[in-house]
Amino acid sequence: MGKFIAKRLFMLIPVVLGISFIVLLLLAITPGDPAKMMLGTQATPERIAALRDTLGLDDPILVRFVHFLGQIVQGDFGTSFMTKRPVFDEMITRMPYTLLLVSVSLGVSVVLGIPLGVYAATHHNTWKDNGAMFISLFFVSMPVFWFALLLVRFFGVELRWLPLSGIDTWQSWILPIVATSLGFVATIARQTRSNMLEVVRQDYIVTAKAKGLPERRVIYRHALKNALIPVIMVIGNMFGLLIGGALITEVIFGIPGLGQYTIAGLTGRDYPVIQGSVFILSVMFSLVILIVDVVFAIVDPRIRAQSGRNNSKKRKVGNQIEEDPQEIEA
Amino acid sequence: MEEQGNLLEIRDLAVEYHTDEATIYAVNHIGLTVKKGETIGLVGETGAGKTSIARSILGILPMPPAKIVSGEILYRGNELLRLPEREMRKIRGNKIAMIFQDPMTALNPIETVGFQIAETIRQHDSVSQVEANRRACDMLEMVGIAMGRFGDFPHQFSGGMKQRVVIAMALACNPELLLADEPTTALDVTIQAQVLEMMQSLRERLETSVMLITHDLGVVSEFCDSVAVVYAGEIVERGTVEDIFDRPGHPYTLGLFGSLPRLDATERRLKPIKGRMPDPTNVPEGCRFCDRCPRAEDRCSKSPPAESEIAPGHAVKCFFAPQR
Amino acid sequence: MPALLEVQDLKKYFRTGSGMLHAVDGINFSLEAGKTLGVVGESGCGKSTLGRTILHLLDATGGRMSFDGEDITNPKRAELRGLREKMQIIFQDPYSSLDPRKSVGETIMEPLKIQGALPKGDMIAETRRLMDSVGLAARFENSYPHELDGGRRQRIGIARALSLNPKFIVCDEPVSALDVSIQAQIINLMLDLQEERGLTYMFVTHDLSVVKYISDDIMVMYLGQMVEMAPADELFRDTRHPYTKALLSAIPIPGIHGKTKRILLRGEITSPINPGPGCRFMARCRHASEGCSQPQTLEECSPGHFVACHIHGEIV
Amino acid sequence: MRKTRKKSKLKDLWRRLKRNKLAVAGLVVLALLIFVAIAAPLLAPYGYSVQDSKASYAAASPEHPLGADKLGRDLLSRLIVGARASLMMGSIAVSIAASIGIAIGATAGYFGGWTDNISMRVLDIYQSIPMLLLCITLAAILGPSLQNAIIALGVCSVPGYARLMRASVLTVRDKEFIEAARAVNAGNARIILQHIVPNAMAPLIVEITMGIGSCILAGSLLSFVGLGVQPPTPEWGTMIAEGRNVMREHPTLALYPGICVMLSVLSCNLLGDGLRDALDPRLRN
Repeated sequence: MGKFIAKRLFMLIPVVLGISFIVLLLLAITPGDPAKMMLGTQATPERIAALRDTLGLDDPILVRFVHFLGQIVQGDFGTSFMTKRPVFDEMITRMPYTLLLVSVSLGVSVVLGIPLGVYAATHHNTWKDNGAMFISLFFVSMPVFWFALLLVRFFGVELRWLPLSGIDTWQSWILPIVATSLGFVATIARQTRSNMLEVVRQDYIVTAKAKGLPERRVIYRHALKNALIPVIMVIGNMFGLLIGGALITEVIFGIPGLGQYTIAGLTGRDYPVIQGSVFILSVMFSLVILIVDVVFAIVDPRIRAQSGRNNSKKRKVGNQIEEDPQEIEA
Repeated sequence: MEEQGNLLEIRDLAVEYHTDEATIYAVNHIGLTVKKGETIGLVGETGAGKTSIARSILGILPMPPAKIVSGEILYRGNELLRLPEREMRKIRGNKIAMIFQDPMTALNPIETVGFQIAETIRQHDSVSQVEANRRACDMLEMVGIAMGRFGDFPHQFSGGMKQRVVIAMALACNPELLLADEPTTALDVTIQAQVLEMMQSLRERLETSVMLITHDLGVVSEFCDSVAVVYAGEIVERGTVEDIFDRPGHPYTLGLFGSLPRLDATERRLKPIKGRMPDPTNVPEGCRFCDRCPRAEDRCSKSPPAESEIAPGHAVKCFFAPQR
Repeated sequence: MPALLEVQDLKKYFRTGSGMLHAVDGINFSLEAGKTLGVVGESGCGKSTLGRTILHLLDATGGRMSFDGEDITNPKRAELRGLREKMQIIFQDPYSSLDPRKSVGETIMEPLKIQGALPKGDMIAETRRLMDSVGLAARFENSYPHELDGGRRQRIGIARALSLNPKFIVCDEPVSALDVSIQAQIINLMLDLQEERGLTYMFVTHDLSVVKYISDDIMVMYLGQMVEMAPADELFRDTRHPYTKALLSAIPIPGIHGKTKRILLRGEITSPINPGPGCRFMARCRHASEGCSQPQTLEECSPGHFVACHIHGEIV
Repeated sequence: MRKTRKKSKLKDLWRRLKRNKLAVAGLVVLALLIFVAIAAPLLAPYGYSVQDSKASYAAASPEHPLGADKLGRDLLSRLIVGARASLMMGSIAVSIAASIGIAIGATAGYFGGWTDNISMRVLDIYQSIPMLLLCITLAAILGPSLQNAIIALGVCSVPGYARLMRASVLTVRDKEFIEAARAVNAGNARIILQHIVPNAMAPLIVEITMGIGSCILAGSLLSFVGLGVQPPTPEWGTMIAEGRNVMREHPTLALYPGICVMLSVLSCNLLGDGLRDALDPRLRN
């Protein structure tokens, strides 16, 4: 297992390098002169030239890349043009809010989504299944920002049950979390359901029934466990989508997190902010995917065996034939 | 009315599959008995309805689309088809167990083989986990797998070994009847020989009755006491192995033997049965074999022949069956 | 009569995560025109790889091959084109060997289209003739594979292989997936076609009764190597190699009289990855002795009967 | 079990799709939307930018069936014209993404080896940036406009199609009929175009259908934050943004465009779901 984690961590290096390169490229693909754009039309040529120099815009891309990497290692993403504060410091103070929003939303999605999916699958082809799936499709199809606005309007303005925005009380978190997670509850439910329906078709489910196990045990012990393994992957990818969703919910609900900061940077063309947030959010996402991979290997013995090839080599020789169908005849 | 020595009796069983487009007549009013301690072979080609028969006995047909439209299955005088699910569960895996064709997919990939065997034991016998595990180890040893592999996962076993695990699981509660659905079809001949040999000795030791489903007449002749030949959802001939191999009475049975390449054959051509099995959604009114039968006459396509006993225990479903 | 196909020391290795897999390891044989060579062995013995390597569907790792008197070990692109028109293959699985999105007619016509030697009208006529010769009714021309049963699908595969009028066909388990009554129809068809067209077959299978029935010579393979080769009757009459003996005794014979005692092999097939130099069957052989860890040489014990076991004469 | 039927694949697909009422409903709504978008100038009762100060925030009435916005512009007309931008974002972005993605996926999957390795590692890096974040960032950097929004959406969706196509090609590549084609001298181009792509397309068709929906959704978001279609051209996301400030007094201004987005995305998803079932080979016969 340790070896697997180490290998997986090692694979993170090219990914982080790649992310840094893309982040750097963002400046390069800007149409026109980024320096001019940042300073506005009134800027003198001298000031523009000075800024171009600080940004290193005139250096070859590889030189800039190395320079940029050096800065990242030191946690230096430059200073925001708008707030004049170091981007890294600002992001660190904002990070907890975003993490809170994303992780609680993820938790809610999983806790509600999986049982809902199991419920639909066990009532396959009944009105309960069809109804649950139709409603969840509604939530998948809704624009998050619009749904958030409706929630504010109804629970905040109309009923006055919950605060409209801010982070002062725990109640203020309810609407943002509901807005962010509802679509994902639906996604997880749909995924769980289709995996369950796939799994119950498998031969080993028939075997389990033929052993005389009660229906409940067949479904919860044998089917659900197998069905949830691919859902773990989905949850990982969902983290990325949730970050995207948080960008908007933070703006709408006035949460001073990374999302709000990023959007402000983007609309204000504040390049250090843009670079910093894209980098940090992407690395966060990569780490989550890494954790998911490890969890995946823990729950699925087939993956586990692959990661620790050495200890199972002796046994697996006979099996090689089944594993590599392309190379060896069946 | 339990006949003396009959462990299982199937009467007039008919199974249909209803899909949106058509009805498949998979099993067509068949009758069959399994005596205590007997091994009966169910021989037939793909789609003949053999598996549907076995799954009906165990009550694990996929319903829908499957539907049992008539018949009764008596196990020690109990009507299995009318048994409440709770009672049926006590029989499944305990009194009647099943082995499946494809050992690659028959085991849960994320549970250890030991767990899967012990699970069966704990389901039917009230024993502690420790005791169940100990018995599961014994089962593994019995099928020739070192008990040290108790904690291994299915993917760590080869096909033949997986099938041994499946057999260990099926025999864990010492069932009276074992339904073996093509247990060696997916295996190589030398491995098939090992598995068959092992099943043979276990059967003798545990005095289990076996219903062996196969398409391989060779396996039947070596393993079975009696045979039922299944064609297009019907049992066209049944009797002892000697009856079937030495005195086959049904043209289909004869055709099967003619189709078989024999190691002792001298002629350069096989004698295949012409044509193919009837579409199970659109079966002939008369004898189901009449389109392919070399002896077919007018009456064959008009009404189905009744089963006639040409010798004690040897029954043939054909107009031309020699009368006793 | 000169050999149509000659294979010398043919090797095909695959690189895998845990080492070199010796799928085909030093196979020699020659095959006369119009004859059938049966190749038998269990899963993973390399028999299918052998067929595919001869057809250049896989690149050989080593060895030499000649066909019709010409060296075909490393054909150039253009030579390969010509070669493939003379050598064809029929596959095991009539389900996956046909493109589900092509109709019967399109599938059979595709080789002709690629060859591009005939005008369209002639291609259609030729397709119908081919369908007729394999016993497929013309009404199936526009049907799709999923609408047909296994036997008819296998006939499509045969017609496709015949369309370029080859001399030599590798038959890779062509009847294993079929029911006995249909299997017999297909075997008879293949024998008929062989007589009509003077075809040469390499018949790869794990079914020994089928192979005895259809072959002139039989080669038994184990873990990439040939352990025994002999004329069909002789192989069954005078079996020499311990593996062949075990294999033959393992076949369940449909008949209830005069059963022979089985030789049960211990264990299962060992790994074809980085095998040792000695006999590959040693680990499962009940006659294994000192000399078995030395490389085994192929010995011609009687004319046309080769065996790779140093004690083949001593065992019963 | 099999009846010999002479039916083309497409007819077969339609026969199976037809059974799913929701999918048919999705198809109908989608067709209707496309029609509305094409015929927008003819259908809209007013020009989308025609202002009428008297009608500022007008309630629903015979003149303005859905009311009017602050500048007195007819909401219905703006919704109708807005369908154009949304559908364009959906369809063009997906076309770009799917064609690039399919090409990459098919090549990587078919040739394997280092081609595959490199493309997949690049996609790994690409996909480690959260998709929506990349999309918004690209749109912001390229500058707000419909065209740039489409490019951003398209570029971000490529990896999904590429991976799916690759996976799908891998399942087809090792089938024996591919070997059969090679045995009769079919070249790589023929094998890929004639045998692999047609057989690998089924999951892609589903993904494309649903992808149009998600691009409409993401496009509306871009417009909502001001990075997509620019005023005065109407777009549903932009209209929601405009209505946001007056949510308290005139909630319908934001409500209706949102419903439009939801309906179009929902119908894509319903149709995609239906296609998935209809294309599933296991559910056949």
